[in-house]
Formats: sequence, C-alpha cells, structure tokens
Amino acid sequence: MNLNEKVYDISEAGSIEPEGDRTIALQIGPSHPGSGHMRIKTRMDGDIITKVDADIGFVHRTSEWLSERRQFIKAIPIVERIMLPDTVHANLAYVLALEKILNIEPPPRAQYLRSLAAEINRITSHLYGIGIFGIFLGSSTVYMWAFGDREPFIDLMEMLTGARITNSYIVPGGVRWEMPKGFKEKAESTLQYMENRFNDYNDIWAKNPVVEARTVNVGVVDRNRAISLGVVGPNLRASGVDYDTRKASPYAAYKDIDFEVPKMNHGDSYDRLLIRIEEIKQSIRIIRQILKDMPEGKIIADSIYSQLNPVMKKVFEQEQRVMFPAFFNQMRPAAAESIARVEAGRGEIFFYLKTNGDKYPYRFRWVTPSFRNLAYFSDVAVGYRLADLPAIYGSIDYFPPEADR
Amino acid sequence: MGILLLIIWLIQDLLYLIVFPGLVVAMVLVILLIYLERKIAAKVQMRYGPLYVSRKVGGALQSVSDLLRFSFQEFILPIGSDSIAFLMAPGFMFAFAMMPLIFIPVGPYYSYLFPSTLTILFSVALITITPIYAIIVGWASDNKFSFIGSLREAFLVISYEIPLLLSVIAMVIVYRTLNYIPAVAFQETHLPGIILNPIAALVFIIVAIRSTGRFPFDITEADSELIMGLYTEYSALFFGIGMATPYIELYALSLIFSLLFLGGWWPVSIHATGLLAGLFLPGIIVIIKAFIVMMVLVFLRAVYPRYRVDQAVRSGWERIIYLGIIAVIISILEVIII
Amino acid sequence: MIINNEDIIKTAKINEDEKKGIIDVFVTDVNSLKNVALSLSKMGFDHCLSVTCVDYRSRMSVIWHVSSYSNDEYKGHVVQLRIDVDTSKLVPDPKYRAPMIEVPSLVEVWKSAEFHERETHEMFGVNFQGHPDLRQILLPEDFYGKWPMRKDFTFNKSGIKYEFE
Amino acid sequence: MKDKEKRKLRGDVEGNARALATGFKYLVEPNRMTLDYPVESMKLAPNYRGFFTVDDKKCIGCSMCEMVCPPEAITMIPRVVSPTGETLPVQEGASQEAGAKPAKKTKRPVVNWGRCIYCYFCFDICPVDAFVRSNVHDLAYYNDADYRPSYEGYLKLPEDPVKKSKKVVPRPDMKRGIKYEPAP
Repeated sequence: MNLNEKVYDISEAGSIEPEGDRTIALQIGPSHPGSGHMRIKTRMDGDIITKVDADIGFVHRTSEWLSERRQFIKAIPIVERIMLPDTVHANLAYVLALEKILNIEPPPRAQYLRSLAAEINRITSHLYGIGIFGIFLGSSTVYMWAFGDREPFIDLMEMLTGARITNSYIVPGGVRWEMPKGFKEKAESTLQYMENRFNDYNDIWAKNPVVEARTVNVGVVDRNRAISLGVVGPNLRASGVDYDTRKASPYAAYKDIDFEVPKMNHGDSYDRLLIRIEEIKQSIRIIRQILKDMPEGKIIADSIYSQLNPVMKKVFEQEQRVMFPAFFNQMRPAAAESIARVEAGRGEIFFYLKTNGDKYPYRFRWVTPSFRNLAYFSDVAVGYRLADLPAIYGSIDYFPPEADR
Repeated sequence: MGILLLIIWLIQDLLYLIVFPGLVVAMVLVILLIYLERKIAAKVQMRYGPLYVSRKVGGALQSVSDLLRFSFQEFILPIGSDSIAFLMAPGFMFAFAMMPLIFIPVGPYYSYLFPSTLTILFSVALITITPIYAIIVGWASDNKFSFIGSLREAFLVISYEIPLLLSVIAMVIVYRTLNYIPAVAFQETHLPGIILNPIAALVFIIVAIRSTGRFPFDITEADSELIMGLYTEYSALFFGIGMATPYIELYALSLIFSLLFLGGWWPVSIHATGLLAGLFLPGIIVIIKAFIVMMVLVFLRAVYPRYRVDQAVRSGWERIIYLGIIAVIISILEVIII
Repeated sequence: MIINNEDIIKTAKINEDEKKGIIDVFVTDVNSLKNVALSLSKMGFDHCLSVTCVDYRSRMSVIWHVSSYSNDEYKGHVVQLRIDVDTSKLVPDPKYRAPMIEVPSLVEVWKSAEFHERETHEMFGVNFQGHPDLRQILLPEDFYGKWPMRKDFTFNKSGIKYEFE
Repeated sequence: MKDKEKRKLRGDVEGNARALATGFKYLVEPNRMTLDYPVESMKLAPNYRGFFTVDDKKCIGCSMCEMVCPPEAITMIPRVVSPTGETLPVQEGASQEAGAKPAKKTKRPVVNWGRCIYCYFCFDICPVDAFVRSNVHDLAYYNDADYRPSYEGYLKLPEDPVKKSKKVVPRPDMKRGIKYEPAP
C-alpha cells in the first residue's frame, strides 16, 4: 500500500455503489439513537449485513497524551473519566502499574478495601450494561430498573468515598478513606435487595420469550474465534474461555477470596446477557466475604504514612482520612517499565507505564476493554440482520468513550 | 316535513361523526391514553412519569402540552422528498384511521351516514387501508431509515391482515350476520364472544397490537435501529399526526373488539329505550370497555422488548394464521352443534 | 524460564522479570520478527493485548504485548515483543512533520492486533507493512501525518488556561 | 430449536405469563425510587465532596494545592498579610503608611469552579489541612465569569440552592433499593 497517496474517504460506506452491487449503504450514527458516540458504517443486502466498519474516535479525549504531560498523580482523575461506569477499575489499574515502579506494597486492609470498591463498581458496571442492552432491544423497563438498581450501589460508593462516580479512591500505597461506620449493615441490606430482584429480572428480561427470540443464536462467537479476536471480559467467558484476570494474575485481595468465574458455552448474545447476571451474583458473594474477612490495620503503606507531617497524622487518627505527603507532588521514579492488568466490569484493562526519571511518565499506554471488543462489530455482526446489530452491540456492553480514550 | 327530517338526520350524523364517538371523543381519549401509557410505564419502571406540566393533577396535561408543542414547531420539508406525497400521506393516514368509526355503532339507535347492514365488513375493510399510506410516508421521505421502516410495515401488513379477517370471519360465522347490532344482540341472548371463541379473541388482540405498532411489535418504529422509522423526517404537526394515527387505529380496533367479543353495550339491553338508556348509556359502556382494552394493550410496553421483523412475519404466517383457521373451525363446529 | 522455544532464544534477547510480570523479548533483526511472533503464537500466546510504540527520539521501539487465554501456564504472563527502529537516518518527508517508520505487521499472527496497530500507526507514524486495513481509527481525517504521540509533536497552547485578576 | 431445548428456556406460555404477571405486580404495587428533586433534595453525607473553601487563617501559601490540582483549576494569587493578621490584596497592602511594619507577601488559592472536578487532592496535599469542605454540589452560575470568584468571594461557602426543599436521606430498603426518608 502506498501510504503517500492515501486519501481518506470520510463517507466510505456512503459513496457510490459499484455497478452491479445490490447492497445499500446504511450509516448508523454518529447521531442515531442506536449508535452511541460512534458511526457504524454498514452495507446491507436486503436485511442482511454484508459489511460493518465501526468508525470510532468521536469522543477521543487524548488521555494518553494528557497523562504524558502531567505529574503521575494527576493521571488518576484522567483515567477515571474515560471509563465512567468503571472508574474504580481504571483507577486501580493505573495505581497498580505505578506501584510496581515505585516499589510500594499496600497493606492488607487497603487491598481488601480496593477489592471491595472494585466489586461494587463491577455490579454498577454490569447493571449499566444490562440497562443499555434493554433499551437497545426496546425494553425500557429493564433500562429503568437497571439504572435504578445502580443507585443503591452508587450510594454505597458515595458513603465510602464521598463521590458517586468519579471516586478517585485509590492512591499509590493504599486507599484514601477508611470504611465509615454503618457501612457493613448498609452494604448487606443492599446486597440482599439485589438478590431479591434477580427473580424479577429473570421474569421480565432474561427469560422473557421475546428476549430469548431476539438473542438466542445471534452473534455467535465460538471459543476459538473469541480467542483469535482477542475479546475480553464477560464476552470472552460467554464464549467458553475460562479466563479472568482476577484468577490469572491476582491483584488486590483476590488471592485470598474464594469465588467462581462463571462461564457459558454458546457465545451468543443470550449468553452474554446471562453471564452479566451471574457475575453480579459472584460479586455479591465476594463483597460478603470481604466484609466478613477484612483484616484490621492501616489503610496506607508505612512508607507513605511515615512521610506525613504531624498535622496530617493527627487528621488520619481523627478522621481516618489519608492525606498526601509532598512526595505525591514530586514523584520522580527511576527509569523503569511496568504493566498492570485489571479485570474491569467490561473486561481487562491493560496498562503499560514507562518512566525515565522525570516527573512525567515517559510512555503511558493503556488499552480499555471496549477497544479490544471492537472486533465484534466488524467480524461478528456480518451475516446477521439489521435488527440483530443492536442485539449484538448491546450484548457486548460496548462503551464508545471508553474505546476512544 | 321530509326535508326537516333529513336535516335532523344530517345534524345527527354530523354530531355522530364529529363529537361522539367520532373525532372529539377519539382525540380526547387518545390524549388521555398517551398520558396513561406513560404513567403506566412509569409505575412499572419505578418512577413518576409526566409530572411537571400541571403538577396538581399529576401531570395530566402533559399530552396537551405535547400537542401544543407539535403545533407550533417548525415544519421542515426535506429537499429530496416527494413533497406532495410527503405532505399528504399523514393526512390520509389519519383520515383512513378515523373512517372505520363511521361504521362502528356504539349503541343500538345510532344511524349512519351510509346506512348499511354490512358494517362489520366495511369497518374491517377500512382498517386495512391505513398501512398503504404508511408505506407512502416512508417512500416519500427519501430517507433510508424511513424506507426500511415502510418495507417492514408492508411485510407485516401482509402477514397480519389475513389473521385479522379470519378472526372476524370466525365471529361472523357464529353471529350469522355482518352487522354489529345483531351481533351484539346475539351476545346478549347467548354468551359474550370472548367465551364463544377465545381463540378468535386472542388472534384479534395480537393483530391489534401488531397493526397499531404496540410492543412487542414496535418494529416499524424501532428506535435503536431505525431512529423513528417511518416518521424520521417528519416534524411539527405532521409528526404529531403520525404519532396519533396508531392510537386512533387502536381506538377503532378496541371498539370493534368490545362489540364483537365483549358483548358491546351489555348489560344494557338492546331493547332499552329512552334518551339515557337507549342513546347515551350504551355508548358510554362501549367506550369504557374499549378504553380498558386500550389500556391493557399499552401496558405491554412496560413488559416486552420488540421482536425482529422476520420473527414477527414468520409468526404471522406460521402461528397466527393457523390460530385464525382454528378459530374459524371452532366457530363452524359451534354453529353445527348449536 | 517460561520461554523455552529454541528459535526465540536464538534470535531474540529474553529478559524475564517475574516481579513486574513482563517477559521481554527483544528482537534485533526486523526480518526475524515475524518468525519469533509465529513461534510465540505456536507456544500458546494467542492474543494481543496492546501494540504501542515508545519514541526515544533517536530510535523508536514498537512493542507488542501478547498473552494467552488458552494455556493455563502462560495466563499470568505478558510477553513484550519489542523491536527497535533507528530513526536518526530517516529523511523527513515534506508531506509529514516527521518521517514514518516501517515495521512488519503481525496481524497475520495475531488477528487481535488489528485495531491496536491502526492506532499506533496514526499516533506514531508506524507503517505496519502487510496490515490489511491500515487506516486511521481515532483521530480526525485531516490530522493525518502529524503523529501526535511522538515527543517532537507540539501545538499552540494559547487559550488553555484562564488568567486570574 | 434443538439448541433451544438444551438451554432450558421457558416455554412461550409460561414466559409470557410470568413477564405479564411481574409487570402487573409492579403496576399495582409501585416501588418508586425517584427523588422528586427540587421539591425534595438529599441531605448528603458529611464526607460528600462538594464545594469547598480555604481557611484564611490556616493557609500558609505553600502552593502545594496548585501543583497537585489535576485540572489546573487552582491558581495562587498574590496577597499580603497586614500586621493585624488580615489578608489583603496587594495594592491595599502597599498603600500603607511608611514606617509601619512592612506587610508580609504571601499567596492564596482561588478555585475556578468551571474547571474543578472535586477530586479533593488539594484537600489531602495541604500540609496544614487548611481546606474547609461543604456538601453543596448542585450549583450552577449564569456567566463564565461567575465560575471564577475573587478571593473574597471564594472564602464564602456557597449557599445550598435547594435549601427550602424538603430534605431527605437515602436509606437502603428491601423493596425498592433506596427509600428517601425525611432527614432527622
């Protein structure tokens, strides 16, 4: 390919059809109720999709570029804002990569609190996905229910961190706030409520004959194809691959926690729908364990705590609030590189961080799960009907801002 | 003397067409129904629904304010559209959706502009005209999404019209008449149609859901695929008309359902006389029955997602049509036995 | 030693860092890159996590991070397949601000690398030879040829911050 | 279809009946989770991260908050401390009589509310813990300039815009997830 002569056709799918071509071009998006912040360029032969080109980048926010030009600590809010339904995981993944460079090991209680926040976040993220899938298939009830049921969990996060979505809870060395009083009881009743709701979700959504008709055998990805496309998270496990980063390379407190990784066999939209419900059940189990087994102790590593000045130590003892040592402002880690992998709600976040002794990261690379799930559009949706496109799109829980970064 | 009678007759007909159960009542019911649809969905979905327009009456004027908004909105005519068809099709759609009301008596003493003993046949025949204009709407818009919407409408109309006719034929066989008033009289002396032939009632309800685009057959307007389906390019009052047409259709079908299956103005006797019992009470009863049917049908929005078009067409040809044939057979057996 | 394939050991420098979780496979010869990748893929490293590039000004290193879904032994490890390209001798192209560098594409080996390579292409100006569909993915069309993630990329910063009082 | 049986899908009749029954259950027994916002408003937890200000007496003008602020919302503005201990703008401080003790130069933070993301990093980096929190968060201004208060304006915590509404607190509830109860 001669790149110098390359001309980018903005509306490639909308250009003139070659002679004898009976397909029509259909541009779904970027302003379309079923596209999200992206454009899905499709070609249709009758009602059958023959080609899909997912044109992303409409909400590209240059997070890598911004982070490479700021102090290390300032990347925490940046990565959070890219993955709004999954903030804790993005935060955690970045901090894990940074901690490997700084050689800080957080204390066990902080590890447990990180896992706690991450699992609450996973539930909200899956509920978000279920709700969006609901509205894509036309079920406004599930959309409202799932977003309504996110609320108690967001309320828990608010109690824990003081913010609803953008928590900025995890910092190098530990977490910023101790678990407040009354949190356990509140969490337990919220979890029980969610467990009660599963029957209703099954009746009106997962086992609804219309949903079954729409999703069974739609967007089938078998095991080998899922591996070669490199899809992540619940979508991968719905295709029968037994892979979860929490098991494969445990981080935070997952080494000590007993949980199962749900797995499905068919790899169609219906399995991707069910696996999210199963994962919420596992998350509930994990949160119960964490609340039961949480060890006592400090929530910040000693190497950080020892750098606090007397005023800050007093604040920590009174309010259980970790203040930042001046070191956070002037981090200059030695030249090193590290990676971090975290199983977020939608799949695996990958971080690659390279430092060269400067106060800014030298290379800040991160890959979000949605970006890796892009293959679903261009490879999987081909051959299905136009009405199956929302069923596939919704089931993979794709979040355009997250893919664009 | 004859001229005076003719004038009274005409005024009566005009009142019948415009006020009750025609345009005015239909529009009021539709506005009320749209409000209730949103409220019902909101109840199931754990939220308030329309509230801020006229908060004291629970947001009941929301639909009125929507109508006003549609009326004063800017109308946009797309450049590529077939402008005459684009402008006229919604009007025709609305008119043909209203037309079955001419032939639907809401009481035993209602006379018609076109006196006929074939009212069932006429009303059902007129109902099947509206989709033709829906197809024209999609064609004239010069938009791929509208066009796909109208293609879907065409597919679905063909696959669901026959079951509709079959279910009506089943009832006509039982009642041995093509006129609504003897049909209601038959139900008064025997049993309501829904007990006489429940399969026909089921088929009629499914077809009513389908032809008015209620969930789970909200296929031509599937917003996650087709934006607004047929009405993607419409704005202002034309869009409002397009929105209201399925509800008018729903009203007509619900009236037919309550006359054919729910015993019409039962418990008021067909032989009742006087202004109240003979004229107003039957109408009110029929409309209340029809309104309950409408509410049940709009409640489905809160329960179901939507089917895919090929699934809906397939179920039309593979399931509903057989149900319709079964309904006809049941009716024939009943007639033979009785 | 996790990587015990002889072909890879022969052609690449391997540095396994257990603590950071990286297995660094540094390929010195461009021509052997694809063979190393194929050997890794045969070993069981079946998907690509990320493709990226680090700009050291005089040289650029293109990195493929790969891992395994199917092999239990390799699940916890990430292989960092790395190749350096010398940029000091490249002649600037008048059309672009900085010259494009060329490395072979590994999409044939790992299909999952397709979108990552497209992103690295537009951000760093890496021409992945043999990529089936090397177009821009995130940036607007008129941005082509500016390679924003390179260290020499600059832009006018005026209007970024408000001044007080 | 064979595949379908293997999955234990519900039959059409049972599935439809259960879906309709569930919908009907919620219709007759509504569980309303919405907060009727301007009429009711939430009394937020004491650790909620809302608008904040700085304690003028405690602040030492070290600029740490400006350095850590991720969106660069905090700007340090020059101030002088008068002999009486008040912080004054530079011009007023300079116009003091000659012979009096020279005013001490210092700096104070001011936040651009249009940029602030409420991460509270400034709170935690402050070596003297000088910031003061509030849990007012639902406030918007009319002009761009209003988002950038003067130092004196910044010192005053903004008032709760929905002060008159009924204050409620969220409580977890078995039936509807969150129930809003009147605040104590």
